[in-house]
Amino acid sequence: MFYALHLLAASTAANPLVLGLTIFALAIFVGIEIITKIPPTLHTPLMSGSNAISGITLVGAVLASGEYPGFAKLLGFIAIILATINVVGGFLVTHRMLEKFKSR
Amino acid sequence: MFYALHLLAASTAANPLVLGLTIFALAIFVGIEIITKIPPTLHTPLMSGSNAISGITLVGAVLASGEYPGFAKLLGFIAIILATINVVGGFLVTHRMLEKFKSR
Amino acid sequence: MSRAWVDLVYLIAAVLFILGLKGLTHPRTAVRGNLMGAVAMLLAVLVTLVDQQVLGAGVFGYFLIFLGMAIGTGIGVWLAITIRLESMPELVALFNGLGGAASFVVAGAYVWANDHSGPEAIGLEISFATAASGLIGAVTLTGSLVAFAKLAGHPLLKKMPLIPNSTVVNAIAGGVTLLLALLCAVSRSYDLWFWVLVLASLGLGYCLTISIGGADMPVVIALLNSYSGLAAAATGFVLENNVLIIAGSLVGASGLILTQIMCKAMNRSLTNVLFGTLGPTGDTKDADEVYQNVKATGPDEVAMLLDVARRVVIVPGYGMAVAQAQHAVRDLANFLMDKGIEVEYGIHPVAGRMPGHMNVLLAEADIPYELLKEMDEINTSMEQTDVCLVIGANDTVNPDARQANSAIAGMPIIDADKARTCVVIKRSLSPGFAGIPNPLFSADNALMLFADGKQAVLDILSALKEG
Amino acid sequence: MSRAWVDLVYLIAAVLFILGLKGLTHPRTAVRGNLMGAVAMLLAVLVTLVDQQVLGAGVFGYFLIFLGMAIGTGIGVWLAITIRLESMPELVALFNGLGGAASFVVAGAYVWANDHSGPEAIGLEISFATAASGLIGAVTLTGSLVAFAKLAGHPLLKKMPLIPNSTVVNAIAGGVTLLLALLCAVSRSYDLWFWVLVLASLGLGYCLTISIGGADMPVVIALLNSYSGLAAAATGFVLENNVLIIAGSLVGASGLILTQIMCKAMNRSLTNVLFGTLGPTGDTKDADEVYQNVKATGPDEVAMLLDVARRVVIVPGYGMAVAQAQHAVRDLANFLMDKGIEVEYGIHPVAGRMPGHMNVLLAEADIPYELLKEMDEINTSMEQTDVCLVIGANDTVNPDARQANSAIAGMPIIDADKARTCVVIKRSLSPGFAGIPNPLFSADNALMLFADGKQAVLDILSALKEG
Ligand SMILES: NC(=O)c1ccc[n+]([C@@H]2O[C@H](COP(=O)([O-])OP(=O)(O)OC[C@H]3O[C@@H](n4cnc5c(N)ncnc54)[C@H](OP(=O)(O)O)[C@@H]3O)[C@@H](O)[C@H]2O)c1
Ligand SMILES: NC(=O)c1ccc[n+]([C@@H]2O[C@H](COP(=O)([O-])OP(=O)(O)OC[C@H]3O[C@@H](n4cnc5c(N)ncnc54)[C@H](OP(=O)(O)O)[C@@H]3O)[C@@H](O)[C@H]2O)c1
Repeated sequence: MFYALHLLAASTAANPLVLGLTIFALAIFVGIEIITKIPPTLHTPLMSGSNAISGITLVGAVLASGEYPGFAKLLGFIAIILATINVVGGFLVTHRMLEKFKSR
Repeated sequence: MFYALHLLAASTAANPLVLGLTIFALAIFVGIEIITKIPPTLHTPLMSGSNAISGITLVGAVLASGEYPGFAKLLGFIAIILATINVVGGFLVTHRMLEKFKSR
Repeated sequence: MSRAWVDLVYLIAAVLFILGLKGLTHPRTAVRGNLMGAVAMLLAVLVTLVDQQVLGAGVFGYFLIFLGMAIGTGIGVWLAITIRLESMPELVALFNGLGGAASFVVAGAYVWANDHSGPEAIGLEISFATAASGLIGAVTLTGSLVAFAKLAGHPLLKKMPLIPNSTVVNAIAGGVTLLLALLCAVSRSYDLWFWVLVLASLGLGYCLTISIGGADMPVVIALLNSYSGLAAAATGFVLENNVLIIAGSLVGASGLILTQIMCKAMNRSLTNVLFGTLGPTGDTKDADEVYQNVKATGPDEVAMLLDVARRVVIVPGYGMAVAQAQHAVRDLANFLMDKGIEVEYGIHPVAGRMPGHMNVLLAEADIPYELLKEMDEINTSMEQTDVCLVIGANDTVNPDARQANSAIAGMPIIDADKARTCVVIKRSLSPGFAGIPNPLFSADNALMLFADGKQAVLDILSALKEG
Repeated sequence: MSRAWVDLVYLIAAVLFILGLKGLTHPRTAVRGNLMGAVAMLLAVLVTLVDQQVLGAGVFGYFLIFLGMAIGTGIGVWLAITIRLESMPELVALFNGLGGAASFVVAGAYVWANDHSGPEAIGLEISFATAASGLIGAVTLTGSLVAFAKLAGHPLLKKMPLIPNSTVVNAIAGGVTLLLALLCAVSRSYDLWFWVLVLASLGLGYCLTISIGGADMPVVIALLNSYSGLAAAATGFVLENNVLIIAGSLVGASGLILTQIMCKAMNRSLTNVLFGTLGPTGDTKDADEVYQNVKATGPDEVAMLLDVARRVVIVPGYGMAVAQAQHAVRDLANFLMDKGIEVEYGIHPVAGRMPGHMNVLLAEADIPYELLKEMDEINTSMEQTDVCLVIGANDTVNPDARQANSAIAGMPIIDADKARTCVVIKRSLSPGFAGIPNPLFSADNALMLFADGKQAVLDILSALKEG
């Protein structure tokens, strides 16, 4: 009969680092291709808007604060404050700027 | 003491389907962004060149033919032939076309 | 090699594929781009050969693999070398079909191997992926073969049954096949079901394409190109192999965008191409009526016109490809330019039978691509043009497109009729792909030169040299 | 919620981030794009709140989370609402720093939590990621704070020690920190080492930025923007969280490209910006020598010139931002346009202190962006321009850039000197950012209007209304 066959894929688990790198590389390409299409007019909003996006660490901060005990929870709490300022402030200020562009 | 803490990430394995979808979505974006930048002059070579790339199933065919037993091995063998024609023919014919463009 | 290292090399291959496509964004870097793609493929295949799972294949296993590759390489090289550039669309269609076939065969191998190792061996997610791979791959195969046969004008095609009420039949076939795919996925792709699905999909591919007009085949090919990529991606989901997913998606996106571009250039929706009918509408004027006023001319007269022109625009179409007139056209243009006459080419996005068709032919004849102007650009200077030389183009210069009730209403055209004089070279008054008469041919400033494209150009050139 | 579902929502969020950025490619869709980004963020955060791992946090845990968010939202809203648009660069720098800080603090929390659950609890790969997160995040924090202080002209900055031999010191600091990061990674990020690394990186960030000229800060901010993204991505590797990786990489790419664009527009390399010195070279002409021939003018004369002009080009620069003259400029332009005079704006890519700085200010004053022309476009029509009104621009209109031995040699400029008459509004003959004299000011066709930008424009306008 057939020798023990596992699922081709499941037989050896994918390495998370390599997966991360794959996603990283693809996202960098997406970023480069899209950003080069953004006209100079919008470079300042782009800067503050992408800055707000970098506040995505907020997700990590929530995970840390929720899951970890003791001192790590406190660190998570601090990170939440910092990241939230970045996110909320960033999107809001970008919105304020872009509103000016929209009026026409 | 701290309650049993596994690695945040390793504690629940990532779902391969979702990972695949993530990579799929990113690659589609990369494709769209790059292809829209290709000038009409090069649309025929693009068609045959991307066609050659779709022969990447050759990798799957090699895996199937190498790993599987019996009838599946035969199927892998057939797939290898088909995919190789696609790959070799595709890249070669694209090269022939592009050579004409290069001369200047 | 361990999975992690193999995957890392796959990642490098994927990046090379992307950089290769980026290379195609400029003629200067295009050759390198294509080579990069080839290197990426080589890399991916080589690393697969030393993958843990393949290493156990033994001598016989490796023998099979190399044999398969050798056969495939032989056939591939032979096809690529013997093909004439004019037949490129057919060849791409054929390769497409083979790629789609390879995808569903691999999925089939996976199903067979895992199905026999016990029930429920295939996870639900993977089962959906195999069904997708079977469906898309098989549709791609027969669809591409039909497209190939139509473009090559294969005699066998005439014997094939046409499908009456094609829209209804297609809808039913499509519905049944989708249902089957769903069943197949939910039942975890048991071997038999999978092949039933493949058979049904093969039929579906045939049904969907057989009733599409031959001239719409380029759109179909681009779409099938997209499918072959998606089939590869689906197989990538089956094997949980990222390089398949990435490369497949890139191709999927590429085909989709080409399809879109072509549809836009013809001002038709994809649905209309796939399911609609193209042809004279009720309002179309009768050919006899349109062609009351046609003025024929000869090579000598055209040579005289060109001799005194300051600016000439050459508008090639499908007929130039048929006549293989590109080298003659280049010689004519060079002769004119040596005399100090300004010569440019006006390239319509869907002139010919595949996107960029004219560019490839003209590039083959060593015509600098700086001289090839896109439609919008050439149209701005058409009124300053003394002679517009239309060679085997028809629909792409049909001013009827400006009429709201025309069959090609709204399709952007090259304004050949706006030049001071317009000379049209074609063999007869027979219509182009859209099957409608062309009022340009009887315009006051138009002259018809009835001849084969290549011969006509050669005749004009010798008349010029003598004159 | 199970990991798979959470990850799926993360995927949706990632796609929304990408679509949001795509929205920013056009002013019309930009607001929606930004909102999409915000929705993506909300989605990602909401789904995290119901993630399995967070659900165990209990009432106190959730209280902390919501408290943190409330505090952060309060501060964020306050900062965003109270800031004047002119101070945008500072604010972006500040937010940047906070983002970087959040990244390394999360990595620190991870290290602390896992370090105490036994040796070797942290895999080598993750350990590298934590080190990267600590390094990049901390450099981003202090680097951004220095940039913030410099741009805001904070008095504290003057008391800060400048670093002698900065290149050497920077090299050593960089080397030591990198070594530390490597140690930290190989030793699997034991708690203490991680914080030592963070401390060193904080120092490094300070060293690297403190010696860069205040006017180069925009480039530095764009670069730090890129870093803050990379820090988030590194944290994503630590937590094996794909939405962090994707969003972080997008920001990383964005910052990098903005940096590149700015460097290109200044014709300087990034290394030159970061480590080089900018300033008069040996060959620079003396200001007194250059300015022998300066002709001053008043608002009335300028009003007369404008009154008879057919075409006026307004070239704003950093001085317009300082004087907050954008509303006055709009009123002047509207007045002229109502009189039938053609008015356009010439926008240099690095006018002002951040990319697109002028566009934001002019948009704030409701000036239609169709009137804002990029450098290359406006230069083609400069010779047909009767009056070029330069408001607070200096380096970006300095014809010295065309001289090979100039400190700004090769920097593309707006050809204000090629207009029939060029009126320059600034307060004095003092130099702009590059610190070199500007031969435009003493050109034959140039008139200087020495005044604050806003006041000068208002004076011209009232002179026009009276005249
Ligand atoms: N390029 C694409 O990607 C694409 C895709 C889908 C559809 N299409 C369709 O294809 C059409 C292309 O337009 P087109 O203007 O290039 O061509 P066309 O409208 O198809 O007309 C071609 C003309 O060439 C003439 N011809 C054929 N053989 C010739 C020869 N040996 N010497 C001289 N003339 C010859 C034919 O007239 P005679 O028989 O009288 O000589 C015919 O009228 C459009 O309708 C377009 O929508 C193109
Ligand atoms: N935009 C960016 O992204 C960016 C990034 C990095 C570097 N830079 C650099 O920044 C410079 C920008 O050039 P630029 O031409 O916009 O400006 P600039 O060369 O910096 O000159 C600004 C001028 O505005 C005048 N000014 C200041 N306050 C004023 C007021 N209240 N009213 C009227 N005039 C006033 C100043 O002269 P007075 O003091 O005599 O009034 C000064 O000469 C370039 O060198 C560029 O390389 C820009």
